[in-house]
Amino acid sequence: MARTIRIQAEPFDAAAETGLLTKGRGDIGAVVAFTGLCRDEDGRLAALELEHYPGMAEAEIGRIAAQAESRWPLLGLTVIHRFGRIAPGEEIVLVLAASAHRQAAFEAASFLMDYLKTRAPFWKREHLKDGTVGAWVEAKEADDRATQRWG
Amino acid sequence: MARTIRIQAEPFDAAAETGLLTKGRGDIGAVVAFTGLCRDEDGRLAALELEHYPGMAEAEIGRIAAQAESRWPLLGLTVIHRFGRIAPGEEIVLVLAASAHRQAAFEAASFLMDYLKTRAPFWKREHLKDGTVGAWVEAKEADDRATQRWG
Amino acid sequence: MKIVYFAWVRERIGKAEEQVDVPDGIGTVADLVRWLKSRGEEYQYAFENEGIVRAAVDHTHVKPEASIAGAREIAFFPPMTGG
Amino acid sequence: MKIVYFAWVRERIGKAEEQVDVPDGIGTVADLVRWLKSRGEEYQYAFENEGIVRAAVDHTHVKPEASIAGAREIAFFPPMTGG
Repeated sequence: MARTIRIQAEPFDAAAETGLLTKGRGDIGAVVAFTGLCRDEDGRLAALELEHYPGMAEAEIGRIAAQAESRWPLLGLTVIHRFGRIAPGEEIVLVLAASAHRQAAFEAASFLMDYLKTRAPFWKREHLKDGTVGAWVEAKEADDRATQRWG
Repeated sequence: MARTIRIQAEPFDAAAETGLLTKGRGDIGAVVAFTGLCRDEDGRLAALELEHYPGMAEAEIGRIAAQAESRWPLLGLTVIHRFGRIAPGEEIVLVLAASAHRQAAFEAASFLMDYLKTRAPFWKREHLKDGTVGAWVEAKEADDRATQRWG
Repeated sequence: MKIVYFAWVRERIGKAEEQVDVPDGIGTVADLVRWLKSRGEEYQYAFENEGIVRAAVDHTHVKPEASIAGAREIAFFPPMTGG
Repeated sequence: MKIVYFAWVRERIGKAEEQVDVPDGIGTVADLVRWLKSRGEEYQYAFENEGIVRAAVDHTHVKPEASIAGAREIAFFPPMTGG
């Protein structure tokens, strides 16, 4: 199975990544692409700063991806997570899940996002429009609950 | 809310459609893109032929989209469904759902696909590699069950 | 009244659409199906299992007991397989 | 043994990483946290609510009772907010 995991500062190209998964294949019937974007929080935010743990980020996302592959009949999986300073409207994370049928692709992508939120070693800090450095974003209980539903 | 519904013979450009939804916005945190592709059914298939009911297809997808908008806090919604002859590996359908948070985007896209499968007036017929015209694709009970879970 | 047919319903009946003058007393979709079946073998074949064929009145899905009064266009087709 | 810190744990301790010689008897992550807290106020501040700070041993999430024997790199950080 085609599996791509990348941690990078640069923007990504979702269409090109999708093409890499599907090109020349006749067995893929469904691709779910999740893109996470930086919100401006009602105009308050100048940027998000994403810190990560190099080495562990790749390893942990690899373990999450392996779990997804063991739970669903996937034909391709791509996870790209950016770090560094990201402005509102810019993309933070891309998850692609390809399968013969839609249900597996939807569930795997949703599973991956829940686990990325709560298990991947990334931390977000707000930079505000007024020039000050805001707070570290707090982990949400809702994300923990979302992760727990996968058992 | 930005809502686009198109029924067309031509291929679509998922990246361009996503850009139309998200460009210049700071309130969208999540975009789920579902792409449905034509499978070759283990090499058996030369193409799928998609027949549709012009007029009703647009109307019915509009009703499905309105339901999704009333159930989830969406910030953008795009449905493009192709008709005509579609070769294996080619795209058949695109659903984009944009929201502030991922759960709404995932659920709305999944809901839309279940309803498109069982309510949108499209019919698929197989054209086989040996040159013969195969059977009309039969509706799957699994798709009806998937639709019923939305209540 | 215009009637349109799709997919294998269209193929069995042998036409994509037709204008019909529906006799008095045909009030519902189910009545219309019964009347169409009286018109020939091709209709009997298309509607041989009435539970399978779906109907729409003026671009909206309806049940067999739906009224056809005032309808401009009635459609018959197999279960949908879009998406 | 190398210890690395991230996000506000890093800020409170005032460094991103350090090499430490852990005394005998420090067998688990919880032992290590207790020992680090004995080294100064900045550590007490970082670990003031021990239940919140997460740990990883050699790039794998672990619980406080996990052994640190043979570990090359131990990390402490707040709950993750990726994705």
